[in-house]
Amino acid sequence: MDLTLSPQEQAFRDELRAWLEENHPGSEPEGDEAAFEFRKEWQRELADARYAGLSWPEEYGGRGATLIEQAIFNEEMARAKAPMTANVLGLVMGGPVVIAHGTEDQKERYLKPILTAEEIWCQGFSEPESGSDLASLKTKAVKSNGEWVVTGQKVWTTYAHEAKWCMLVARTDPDVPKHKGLTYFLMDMEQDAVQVRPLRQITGEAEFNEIFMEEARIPDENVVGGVGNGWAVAITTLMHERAGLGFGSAIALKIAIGELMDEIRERGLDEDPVIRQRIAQIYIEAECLRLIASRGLTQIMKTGIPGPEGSLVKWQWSDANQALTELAMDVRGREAPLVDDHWTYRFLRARANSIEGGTTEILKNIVAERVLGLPRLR
Amino acid sequence: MDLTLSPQEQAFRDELRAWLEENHPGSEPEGDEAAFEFRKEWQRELADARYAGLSWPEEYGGRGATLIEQAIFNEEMARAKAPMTANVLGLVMGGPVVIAHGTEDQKERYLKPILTAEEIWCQGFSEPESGSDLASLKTKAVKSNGEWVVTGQKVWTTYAHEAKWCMLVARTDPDVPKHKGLTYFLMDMEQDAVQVRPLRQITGEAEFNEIFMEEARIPDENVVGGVGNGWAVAITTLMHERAGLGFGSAIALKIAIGELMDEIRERGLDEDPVIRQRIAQIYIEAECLRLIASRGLTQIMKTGIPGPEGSLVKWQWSDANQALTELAMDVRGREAPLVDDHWTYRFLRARANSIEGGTTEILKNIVAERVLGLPRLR
Amino acid sequence: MNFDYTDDQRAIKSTANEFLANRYKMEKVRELAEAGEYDDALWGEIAELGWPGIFADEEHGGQGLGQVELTILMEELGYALAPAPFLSNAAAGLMLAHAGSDEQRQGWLPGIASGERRGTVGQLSEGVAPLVPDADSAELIVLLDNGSASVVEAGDAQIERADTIDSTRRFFRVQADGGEPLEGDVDAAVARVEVALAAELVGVAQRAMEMAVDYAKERKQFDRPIGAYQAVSHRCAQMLLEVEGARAATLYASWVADHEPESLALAASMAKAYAADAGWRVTASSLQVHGGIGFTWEHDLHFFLKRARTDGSLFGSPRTHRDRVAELAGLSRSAAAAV
Amino acid sequence: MNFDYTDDQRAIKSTANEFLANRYKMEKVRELAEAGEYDDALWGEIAELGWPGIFADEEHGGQGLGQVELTILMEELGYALAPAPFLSNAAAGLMLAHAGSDEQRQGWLPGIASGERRGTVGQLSEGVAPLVPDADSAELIVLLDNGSASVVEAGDAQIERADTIDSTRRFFRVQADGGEPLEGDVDAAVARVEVALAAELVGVAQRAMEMAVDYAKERKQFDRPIGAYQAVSHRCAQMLLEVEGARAATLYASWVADHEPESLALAASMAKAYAADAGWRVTASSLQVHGGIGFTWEHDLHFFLKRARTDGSLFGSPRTHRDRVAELAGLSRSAAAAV
Repeated sequence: MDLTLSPQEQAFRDELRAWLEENHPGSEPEGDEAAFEFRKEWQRELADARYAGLSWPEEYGGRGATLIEQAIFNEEMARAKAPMTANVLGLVMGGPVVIAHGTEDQKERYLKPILTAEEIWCQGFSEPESGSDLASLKTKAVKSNGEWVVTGQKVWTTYAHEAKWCMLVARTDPDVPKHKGLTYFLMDMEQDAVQVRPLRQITGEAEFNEIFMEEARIPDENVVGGVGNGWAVAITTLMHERAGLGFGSAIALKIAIGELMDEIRERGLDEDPVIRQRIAQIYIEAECLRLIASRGLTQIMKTGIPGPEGSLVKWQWSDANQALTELAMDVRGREAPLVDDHWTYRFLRARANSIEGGTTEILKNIVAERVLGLPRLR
Repeated sequence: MDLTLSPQEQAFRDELRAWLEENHPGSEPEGDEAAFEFRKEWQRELADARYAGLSWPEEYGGRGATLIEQAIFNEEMARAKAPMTANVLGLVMGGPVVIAHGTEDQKERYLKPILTAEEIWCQGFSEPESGSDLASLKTKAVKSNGEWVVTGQKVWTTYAHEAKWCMLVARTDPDVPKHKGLTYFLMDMEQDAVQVRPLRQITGEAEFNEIFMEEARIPDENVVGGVGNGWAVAITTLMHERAGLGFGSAIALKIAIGELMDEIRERGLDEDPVIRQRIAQIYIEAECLRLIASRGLTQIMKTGIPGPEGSLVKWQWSDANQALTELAMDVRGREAPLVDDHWTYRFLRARANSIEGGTTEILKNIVAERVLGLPRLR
Repeated sequence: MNFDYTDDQRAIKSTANEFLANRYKMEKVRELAEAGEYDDALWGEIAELGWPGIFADEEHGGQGLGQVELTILMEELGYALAPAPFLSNAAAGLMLAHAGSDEQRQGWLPGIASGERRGTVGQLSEGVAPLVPDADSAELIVLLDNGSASVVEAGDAQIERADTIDSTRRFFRVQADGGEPLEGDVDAAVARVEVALAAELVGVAQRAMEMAVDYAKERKQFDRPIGAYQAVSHRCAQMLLEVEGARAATLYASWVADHEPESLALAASMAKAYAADAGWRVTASSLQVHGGIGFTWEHDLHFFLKRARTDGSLFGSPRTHRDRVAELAGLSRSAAAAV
Repeated sequence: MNFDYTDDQRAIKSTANEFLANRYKMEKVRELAEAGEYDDALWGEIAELGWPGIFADEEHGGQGLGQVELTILMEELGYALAPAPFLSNAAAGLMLAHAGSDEQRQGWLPGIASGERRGTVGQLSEGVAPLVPDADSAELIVLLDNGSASVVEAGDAQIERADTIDSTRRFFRVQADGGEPLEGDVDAAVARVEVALAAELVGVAQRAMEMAVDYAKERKQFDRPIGAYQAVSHRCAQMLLEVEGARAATLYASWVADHEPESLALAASMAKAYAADAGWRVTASSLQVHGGIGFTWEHDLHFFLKRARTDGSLFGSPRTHRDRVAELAGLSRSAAAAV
């Protein structure tokens, strides 16, 4: 057991810090369009320094970074309050999927523009009728004259309005049990048969979109991983997403706790015993989830397989972040309902934490069944 | 809506208070045997004043009291810290079952000695393998030469070692679905084929017993409600039990809260904001459950049918009592683990609250299915 | 003892329920909320029904009924989430009726009871009342300041729109000097306002629970309605427990206000503390049952959730009320009841 | 970075697990608990394995290993619920090793490390230490008093048996005057004791969780294993969350004690607070999964539950530790950290 960074890890961090100090682009401009351009520009800079697609093999423009190095990267970015990249889903999911399951032609075609944010990617998995029950999705793809014709609806798609490519899972064979018969496609968003509608959330923002497909076309060469293997391809993508996100979310949570502590001090509530108990408990939970995520990284690096830690971390994170934003409202006291530029948004936004990316109920099922070996209900 | 007592109810309470002031027997003597004799004597006095079997019709020695009067009775007894009666199960369940389902001969034979505590009753429903799933019980009764021969095991039986009669539910027909094929018997405990073994609890006390039956005999005339109707007879008994207990438990909880407040004051913790929050929350919950129970009584008096309130009250009571005893331990601070004569017992005993008389899980099922109309899983 | 509505009370409830379901359909509520407006014509109808004066004496133009009847209306208004200046006006009415002098009552109550010259109430923090409902359309504003209260005419106050998360109610920031003090028992009057708010929270929670239960019966995942899973069904059962507890505590406090005012302070704090927690927890829990769809603006649930959270912090947070319960139940006053 | 045991640490863990499973079978634990005794012969074996001195320098007769290795043993001892004077002796050893003078270390540590002249630690409240484990068989007693500590020889103290709910550990009430002060960093040494206790709690919780999971797989109701119901399976998942959190926090604090002592105070309080809550909640939750049978004396679970509750209140309640976390994480000291 050694919780210090190895010399290589240390070197990686020092180099990154130095680079960040030089290259931090400051804060995002106002306005969605301007902010997105800003993120694209930032991603190009990262890509030039080979900090975009960090985990990708060097031959595809990455660094082949270890999970620990990725965690260090996320931590440093969070600490420096660096902007997001424009093409998050392409970097975290699209690229790795193409690298793992794609043909040589696909790698040649898609990887570079992901890195440079020339082509933005989005993800078309969820549908209105299939939330937790992903395998029940209904969007249909039928082969006709060497191309696929897709009809259906997707939901909870971020960046769809900016995206060139959609990682689409659709049903290609309705006659086999539901996990089978799915295929993973790369769909060109730039066609009239694909319509994007922003989906407004309870915060008032439209972070997500719905996608409507009415006989959209996908050439056969855009199948990833073979017809009928969509479930397996999608699942490995999701597992990578979860392993990568856990650590970063712990850091973001710790930063938010620090901000709330400032707020508590400013309001002169730092000696309030009830507030102290609540913030301390959240602080401890954030620390526990950071540590569980760290242990998980060690495990994956040893075994190659993401363990159950991902589920525990996601679940604990959503509980802790909801508790934190509720405490923030209580700290604001009588003024809590007044819309401010900070806590009311976070407070409302946090309600989705226990739903997005796997509901807490599903995560508990996973822990019970796959880790504890309890019998499945269904 | 009128939450004051009616003139009759007021008169009932005043009379009872006056009687209690005259006749309160003081506190129980030390030692199980002596305490039980004391409770018998106390019950005889209550019976003479027609305060035992309060709800029973006048013709059987009761008062035909309304539910409100019963609630008043329970409240006054709790406030006066009057002793328990010796034959609780006979009064609350045995008598009402015989009155509702028994033959004239049975009423003649059994009711009087229940009231006077001459014959103590116990209840043989639960079995080791059938806890929440009561209908799955395995104790067998086979008819042979005009009497029933019973073999099996019962558990969680209070007063079994003192009891003359056991309200026994046994399987008389193994070939029909599990709710059917059960019969309700009155079994004489005074036979060698019935063995009673005390069941020690985590508190160290043996409040309950196991009963082992090895070809015990029950004459046919001791069937209550007809062969094969055991489930229906048992269920009505249980519903009466719950409706009656809810209100009393609320009062007992309020008394315990008062005692903990004394403890808090004595330890100088009455200005501690965290403790105040916790005790206030429990106080409010206790009040809510008292009010829900009161509303339930009004409902039953109007419709004749116990509503879902019983389940809500039992569930909330167990949560609140567990929270109360946990708070008591925290109030005792460093000394909490030291065995005292009061709070450590209650603290451990409270762990059973969410199990005994319907687990919280089963109560939530009942509420979800029968009140909210949600689909059953099974 | 009879813990149930009288026939008259039942009639008030069903009339209110029907009227509101009819006039404030969710599309209407949404339309008003998104515009940040009320509907004057509907207010006229409400006034015609006599609701604004339900609790006021007949001599002041009211119906001469009590807090229980007000609670019945408030619960239905919360259930319908009706955007209307009812609560604010009723709060002002309760303050005047129970803490005003004869003259103040005579001067102001009739206008409030008829709904024609409305009032509102705000709580001052360091000279400013940050969250006063409906101050722009009120003629008088009662400002509470640590146990005392004074009436200000709206024309004498600075009033600025204040955006809250609850767009179904119009809030304002109010600043005013002077005003005419209320000489009566201000705390007792405020307790009645707390009970009215608790009643609204009960209605909001009831509706959010019903939405969750309906959705749980209908939405299928893994080939079963999600309500068949205990993770969902037990969550719904918990909602019922909290809704029923809040309702029982609120009804009790209402009855106490009418018949046993010496117990009102404790009963009101219990009701407000429990109903505020229940309102927030039930609406948040209902959102979880709904999953992603419950997080969309398109779905109605969020309006209830935001109302619940906002109501919860008006006129004393749950923490403040619990601390008061501790005090009234027998523990001395806390030094550090800060939030 | 590598958040996993070394091969040596893994070997310590599996040896401890096997030895304890073999020597402290539950029948044995129960027999000792019911008699309120320990087994001297088994203590002899433990001493031979070198466990009592695992964390002590080799020059004082120890193995020269660290807090991480002590944590591994403590977790296994908790898992086995072994009735033995290990924790008390280790606590005294940690106090001497980290807050004693050279002379005090030389005088006392070898006896503690060999297990032949044992020690224990108690916390004074108004001149009396109400709950000192194993004081009757210790030769020295370290008494803590608000940040200072002194060593008393057992012969100079009044020692009286004190019955706690945890019959697997022998507690005593100790009163003593004077004693020899420890001059070093008492708080840092106490933090190490807290971490050892947290580790024991992790083991206790782990075992209670395993018992619940096993029972949930086997017990049937309504024709299904109860573990197929989410009311039970999600409860078990919650246990895992808490056990893993407690374990991660405790391992981290142990590593910090060995390698980054400046962060120890915060890490130890986090570990103790979280592990104490987890210990109690997991054991209580396991009892609920077991239903009636879990409430019987015959079942082993209650011994774990009582140990968890007792450990939780030794060396600082969760509340005290959370308050300390608030302070160390950046909020100033609380005036009213009473309980």
